[in-house]
Amino acid sequence: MTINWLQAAILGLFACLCSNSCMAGQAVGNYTIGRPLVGGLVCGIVLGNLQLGIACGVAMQLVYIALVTPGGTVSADVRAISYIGIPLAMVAISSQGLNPLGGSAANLAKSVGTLVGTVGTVLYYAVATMNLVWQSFGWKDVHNGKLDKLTAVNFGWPWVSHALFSFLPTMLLTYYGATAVTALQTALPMDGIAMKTLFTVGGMLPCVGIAILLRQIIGRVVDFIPFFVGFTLAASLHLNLVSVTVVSLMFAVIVYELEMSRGSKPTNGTTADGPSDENAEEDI
Amino acid sequence: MTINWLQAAILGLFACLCSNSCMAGQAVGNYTIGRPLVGGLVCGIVLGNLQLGIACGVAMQLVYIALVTPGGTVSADVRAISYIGIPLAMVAISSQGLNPLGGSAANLAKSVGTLVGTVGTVLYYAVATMNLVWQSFGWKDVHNGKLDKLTAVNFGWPWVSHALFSFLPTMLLTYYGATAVTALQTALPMDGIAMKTLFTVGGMLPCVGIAILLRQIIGRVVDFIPFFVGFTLAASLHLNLVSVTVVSLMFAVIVYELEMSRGSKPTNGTTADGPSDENAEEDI
Amino acid sequence: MTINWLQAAILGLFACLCSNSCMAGQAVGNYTIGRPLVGGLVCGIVLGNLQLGIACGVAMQLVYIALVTPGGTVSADVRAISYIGIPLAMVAISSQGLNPLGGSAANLAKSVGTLVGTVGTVLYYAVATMNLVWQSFGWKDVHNGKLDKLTAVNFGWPWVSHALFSFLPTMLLTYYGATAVTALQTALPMDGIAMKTLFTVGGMLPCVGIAILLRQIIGRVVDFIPFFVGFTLAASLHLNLVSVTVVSLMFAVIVYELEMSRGSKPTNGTTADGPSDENAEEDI
Amino acid sequence: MENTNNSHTLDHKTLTKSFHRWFWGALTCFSQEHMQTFGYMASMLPILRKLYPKHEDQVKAIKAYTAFFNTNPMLGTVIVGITASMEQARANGKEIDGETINDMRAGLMGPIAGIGDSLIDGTLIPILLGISLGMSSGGSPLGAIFYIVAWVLIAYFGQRFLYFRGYRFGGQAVSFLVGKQGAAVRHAIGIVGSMVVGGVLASWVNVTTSLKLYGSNGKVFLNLQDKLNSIYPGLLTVLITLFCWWLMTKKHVSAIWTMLILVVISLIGVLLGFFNPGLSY
Amino acid sequence: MENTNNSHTLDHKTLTKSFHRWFWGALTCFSQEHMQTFGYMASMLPILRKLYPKHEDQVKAIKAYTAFFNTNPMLGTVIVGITASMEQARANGKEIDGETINDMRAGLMGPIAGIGDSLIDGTLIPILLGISLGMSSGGSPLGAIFYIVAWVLIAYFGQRFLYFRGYRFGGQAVSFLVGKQGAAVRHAIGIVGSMVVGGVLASWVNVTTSLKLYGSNGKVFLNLQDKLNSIYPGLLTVLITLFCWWLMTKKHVSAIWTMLILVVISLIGVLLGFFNPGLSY
Amino acid sequence: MENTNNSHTLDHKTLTKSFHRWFWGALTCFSQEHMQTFGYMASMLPILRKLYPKHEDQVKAIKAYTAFFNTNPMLGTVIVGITASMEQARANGKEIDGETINDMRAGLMGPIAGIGDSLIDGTLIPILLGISLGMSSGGSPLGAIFYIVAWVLIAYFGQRFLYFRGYRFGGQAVSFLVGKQGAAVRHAIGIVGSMVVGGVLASWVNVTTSLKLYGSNGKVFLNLQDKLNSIYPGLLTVLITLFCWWLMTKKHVSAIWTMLILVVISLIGVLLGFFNPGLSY
Ligand SMILES: OC[C@H]1O[C@H](O)[C@@H](O)[C@@H](O)[C@@H]1O
Ligand SMILES: OC[C@H]1O[C@H](O)[C@@H](O)[C@@H](O)[C@@H]1O
Ligand SMILES: OC[C@H]1O[C@H](O)[C@@H](O)[C@@H](O)[C@@H]1O
Repeated sequence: MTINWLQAAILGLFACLCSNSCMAGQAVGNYTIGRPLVGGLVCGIVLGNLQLGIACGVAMQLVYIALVTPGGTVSADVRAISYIGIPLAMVAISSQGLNPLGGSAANLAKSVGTLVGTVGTVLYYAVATMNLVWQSFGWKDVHNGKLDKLTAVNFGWPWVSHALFSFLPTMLLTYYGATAVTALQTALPMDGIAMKTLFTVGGMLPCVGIAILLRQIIGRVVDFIPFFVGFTLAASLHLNLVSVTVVSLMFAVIVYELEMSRGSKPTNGTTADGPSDENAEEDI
Repeated sequence: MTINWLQAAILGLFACLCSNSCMAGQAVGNYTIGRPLVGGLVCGIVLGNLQLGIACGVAMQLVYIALVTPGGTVSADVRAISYIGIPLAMVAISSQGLNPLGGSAANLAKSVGTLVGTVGTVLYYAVATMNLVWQSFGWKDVHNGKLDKLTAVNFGWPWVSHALFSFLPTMLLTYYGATAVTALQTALPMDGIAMKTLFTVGGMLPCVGIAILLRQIIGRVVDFIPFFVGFTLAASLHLNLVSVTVVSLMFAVIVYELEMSRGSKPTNGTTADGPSDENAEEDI
Repeated sequence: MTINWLQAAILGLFACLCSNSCMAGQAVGNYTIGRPLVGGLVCGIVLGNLQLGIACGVAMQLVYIALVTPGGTVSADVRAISYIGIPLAMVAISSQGLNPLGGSAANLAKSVGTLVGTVGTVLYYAVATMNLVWQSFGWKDVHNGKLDKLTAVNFGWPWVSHALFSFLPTMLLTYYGATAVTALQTALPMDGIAMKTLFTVGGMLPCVGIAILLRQIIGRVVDFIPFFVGFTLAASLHLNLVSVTVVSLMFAVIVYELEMSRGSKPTNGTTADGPSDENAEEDI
Repeated sequence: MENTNNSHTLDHKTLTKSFHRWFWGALTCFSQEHMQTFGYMASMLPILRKLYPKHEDQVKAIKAYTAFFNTNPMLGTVIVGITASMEQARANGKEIDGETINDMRAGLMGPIAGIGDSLIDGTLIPILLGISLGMSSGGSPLGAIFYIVAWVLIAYFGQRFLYFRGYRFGGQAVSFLVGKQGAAVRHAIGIVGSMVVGGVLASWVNVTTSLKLYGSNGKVFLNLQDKLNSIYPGLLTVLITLFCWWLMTKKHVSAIWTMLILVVISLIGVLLGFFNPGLSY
Repeated sequence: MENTNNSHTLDHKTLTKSFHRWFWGALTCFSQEHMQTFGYMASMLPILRKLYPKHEDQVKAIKAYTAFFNTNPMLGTVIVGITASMEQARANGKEIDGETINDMRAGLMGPIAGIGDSLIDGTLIPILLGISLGMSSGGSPLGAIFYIVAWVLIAYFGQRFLYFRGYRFGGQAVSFLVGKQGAAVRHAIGIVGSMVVGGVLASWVNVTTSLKLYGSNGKVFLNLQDKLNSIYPGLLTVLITLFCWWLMTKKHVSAIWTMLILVVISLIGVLLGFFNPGLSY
Repeated sequence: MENTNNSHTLDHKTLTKSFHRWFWGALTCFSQEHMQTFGYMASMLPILRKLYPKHEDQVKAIKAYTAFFNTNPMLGTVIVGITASMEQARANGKEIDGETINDMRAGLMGPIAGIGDSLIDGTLIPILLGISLGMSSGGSPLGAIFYIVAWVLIAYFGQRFLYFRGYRFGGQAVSFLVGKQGAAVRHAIGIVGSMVVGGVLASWVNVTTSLKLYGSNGKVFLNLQDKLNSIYPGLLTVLITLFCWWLMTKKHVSAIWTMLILVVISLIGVLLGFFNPGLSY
């Protein structure tokens, strides 16, 4: 399998569309086009091997299933994973003649994905930083009352950031990457320290994502309890996520009712204000 | 296996005793004699093949495990299932020389049961409708002050309804049914559309029963949550019903305490009435 | 395997250190040295067969995993189980040439453990009773103001109780027990009524320990519910104890919040005392 | 009525007779129109005969029980017991009239029908049957016998207890259902009921699809049931149930029509190869 | 501004345009400094153009939206909708000024970011992806297609609903988040979020050790992973996660540095034979 | 006593000595009559010697500790710490007398015995042992060593923490057990305790029946244990436990007699073929 300039350019274009700050919007770009599962579909079509593309996408998606980016804190970049990682992994797997659905292929895909995903955060911050330039244009426009130009600031100029830091790197890396990947495979054998470390890190990366989320959720130490219960249900009882959600709803309702029954205390405290308040409460 | 007039008459008698409005009372008639599990025992004894009777009863009981009849809404009739369905299934199975404990026998039993169970609702409504006649006698008796006759209205006359719509159909259908069943089997082969549809419906019928129950239980959309939790516990974790009940009790106690702690708010609202009230509450 | 006087004496010494009222303190003596798991380690080292010792300890520990002794109520005595039971079981197993890790060895260990554990309660009560003598010394000392002697009463004299009822029995039973065990095995074959009964009782003994605990925990009948839920989680879902604990914490937090939200009612009742109280509550 | 006579008390024999009449006859003369009305009257007759020696008083008294009545016949026994004690109070000249009695009956029959149907038909019976079915697998009569004994004992003594509790405590017998704790108890019972009904559905009902797509190489390419299970085990079962619930609750389709709709769905499903019960002789 | 004119109403087309601008452009011109500020301004432009015919008024009005803004772009849509209605009120001379608008924006963006990130990124997306991954195992495009369709529909119509809800009800649209029920709803959502995040961690992340000690006879004498599983299944996974949480929350280490620390840990673990992903071609 | 002297403070060394005496000696001189009384006196001696230089004051002071005392020796450490601080206050002339001290001791020893026994013996130890047993299967000393280290560290530092917490905060140290939050905390702990005890019972105890009935063809016709499991896994285990509980709680049978009753039951069961532990050499 090789990648020609046209294919590389198409991949570069998709790279512009996704990531956290991207040209296709959050819902469609970041959450849809950017996710490795969808990236696998796209790369599979573009490179003409749907099954291999999907298989690589599934393998990589598994590692980044709960990617969170609160306040723009990005632990791995979806554009690099999906549109640099998947194509390169596909090339590597087919050049090695591996069974696309086998475990070795998935391992290879994951290690490539981990590598470019972490590296890709550079691209992410580069784009966001370059956007400061267009934003400075925007401030001037606001100051000068040229509101019509704001649309270009928000929707137009950022294409330049992406041309430089999404399109070009993706196109070049996927076009020239085939050789690089082969070289890499020789330089960094799968059973060598580097690859083992890389892949061990890859397996741990989602922990960072989850930890970022936990930072938002956990206030007091008791807040860990539902987290651990969910973990236990899935780890020890092998409940799937929909089932975990169902069980969690039971507790959610209880906690809601509990808070509501307590929430009335302040109101009780104001009973002196008059009986009308009280009656309102009794109606609930 | 054949069914003689005496056997058919005994089965007809049992048919009178069970169903929702029946001559042996709810507890003994409807919930005991009527249930296919018990029906299998009775039919097994009457027809002289206990094991086959029980096996058919178990197969059919599985389909109607949660039969509910709120407000006389009957989705399948136990008298027809147990005292027409089981005997006919027994005849069919033994005439085919099937292993009574095998899966094919159970399948056959279920399909016969589904067929007569649904058809049997006609018998049910016929009995209930004919009872209107005796009830009209009753109104007259009340009006004329002949209270002594009420006992006959409630316990005596309805035997006539059953003679017509439980005894006769059961006796005739089981006596002549053997031939009919054989004919049916030829006419409607197990792998034909009709039987496949019938059996698919049979598998879904309990959903109607459960849905009828849900209609009573579910007020707001959150009321679905415990239902789904119970479903999840049994479907995903394979908890049996006693275990599900144990877990549900935990939530029931919490919900009870929750309601009680909230239920006291109106009392709080009346604190102005005097301190005695309050003290009473503090004792709780 | 034989046990010489020195080994028997060392075992006797360890017997003094453990049990409920013991010379090495609760934490180290009763809960550490006394437990069969640790006893197996000690006996293994002393008798020179670590693996066999551990295997016996594990087998016996399984039976006494939740030994509780509220108010000095002892259903089985750890000193006898660990330092008489384990050595004798080791001798019996190796004299029979059984595989130390096999099921028969474990069975034999359990039955010896059960036997001496129950018998050992006599040793326990004997020690505690003899301590009354030293305590009577103590009362005199307190009365006479000789406070310095209290230390000897608490830490010194009880060694005499142990010399008589822990050291001697253990030393003698382990030294002479080898022959006894062989005799016992002939007299009470494993498939005889006596041994079967003994071992059946052994399997039930932990129930007594749990029941003693339940007596403390269970006030009203609803208090059984969390107990049953825990039982169900472990018995039906095979959750391990850490996982059960995690799940229980979820309920514990809910119950805590529930009580707290209710606990505030008495405070509400005192709202007349002044607004400051109230504000304090609202801050919570 | 003899308002002055204050000494009418119902003896145990009369009450037992009344209870037995309800136990055996609550639904014997059932119709869609009057439902359990005649069963109720029949079980009040011994009470009225005892309390009112004069025939005319009996006739006057029975009028209260001609009003429509329907509830869960098991739990509803407590209502019959309560009316026995109310009737006694009325006979003794207490300020109770037929209307009071009927208000109570009308107020209780609804909630007790709901609780009872879900607790008895939806929770208790499936649990008992589930246990018994396991014992009868392999054609053994053990399960059936166990079921008969267990249920008849529970039903007879349970209802008897309820009847006499109703008689002794009057309205207080059900205060836990309608009084201060009312909502709490009913809510708690509802939780148990709902969870067990969910468990019953999952344990005993299993709607599955047989749809499998085959790739060009003849290997299975899509096993729909497996996919559905990976989303949520038992998905189709629960969807069909919700669909029936939705039809009946939101679209006010009757149970019979709901079943006919299921027939149509099944037929289409069978024709499309979506459903296949895998039958064979 | 023309405080006297009371007849400015936003038509559906303008609102839709504003919504679409947010939907597509909330983060297109993102920077670490201003984050979603420009996306917000861009989506308010159609509103301001409609409400203020005079260019100078538009310029005055946009000033309110130059303040820093960042929230979860999905749930945050409701805030944009709310400002649309506030802006309309301001144009109609109601007592609303830029500061009121900004207070509201600043007050809501925090909680909605927290809830949204955990609900969308941490709960909904993993569930959807989890379902879809199952469908795509074996290289089938089915899962990917299912994911695209399901998510885009949810996202588009969900956000649209939120936008118009925000416009219609103004501040009341989020009263369930900040009003009386606020704490309760957020707490309840937090429970679901936490449990699902725990489930996600256990389902999809699996940090294991490969450490095995061999006895003299060459047999495995200690399989550490098995021992750890018998303590608590998934122990290492949860410990690594807690360690990351601790680093970031208690030691204020950044996400990037946390990852680098994981690299070091992995390297050491690999060298010690504690970690071995078992790779091979 | 020198009520005027206000400067008695206990130094860390004295407190540590007192703690160690409790840690090692709480139950060394145990009897059914006085239980932990002497252990308590022994651990208060260093405190009294320090606070009251005069021998006669020491003798007076120790009287407070001659009252009966018994509690869970682990959690109970906090009570010893509290009395240290109360004794110090008394020595400094605060309005505290022996009675106050004893009321506190008597009031706390009950709840702390209950909580402690269920939390330590019933919850913590079984969890630790359970983990360790897994590690020691196959005859490895690992589990035993792990247990020793883990437990001794928890016990020593845990009790030390409790002692000093008791000393520092006095009665407030346990305010969460007896104060406003008291019932709530105890109830919550009770839930954890009960559930874990249930889990312990199910995990480690397994009473089974060996009863099997054979049909005429020699095939097993009834495997009672299987039937019981299908009713409720672990049924016999839980029934025997409830039976013991009932005997001891409702019939006031002692533990020893309960065990003897179990012996009788076992013997009968063995003779009837209901129990058979399947022993063999
Ligand atoms: O945390 C709120 C918000 O912050 C940034 O705008 C981005 O990282 C979003 O993905 C995120 O939802
Ligand atoms: O719903 C209450 C009640 O209604 C009718 O009387 C019958 O269908 C009963 O089986 C049912 O319990
Ligand atoms: O029950 C409290 C306490 O009583 C006695 O002192 C001993 O049996 C202890 O093991 C126990 O903890």
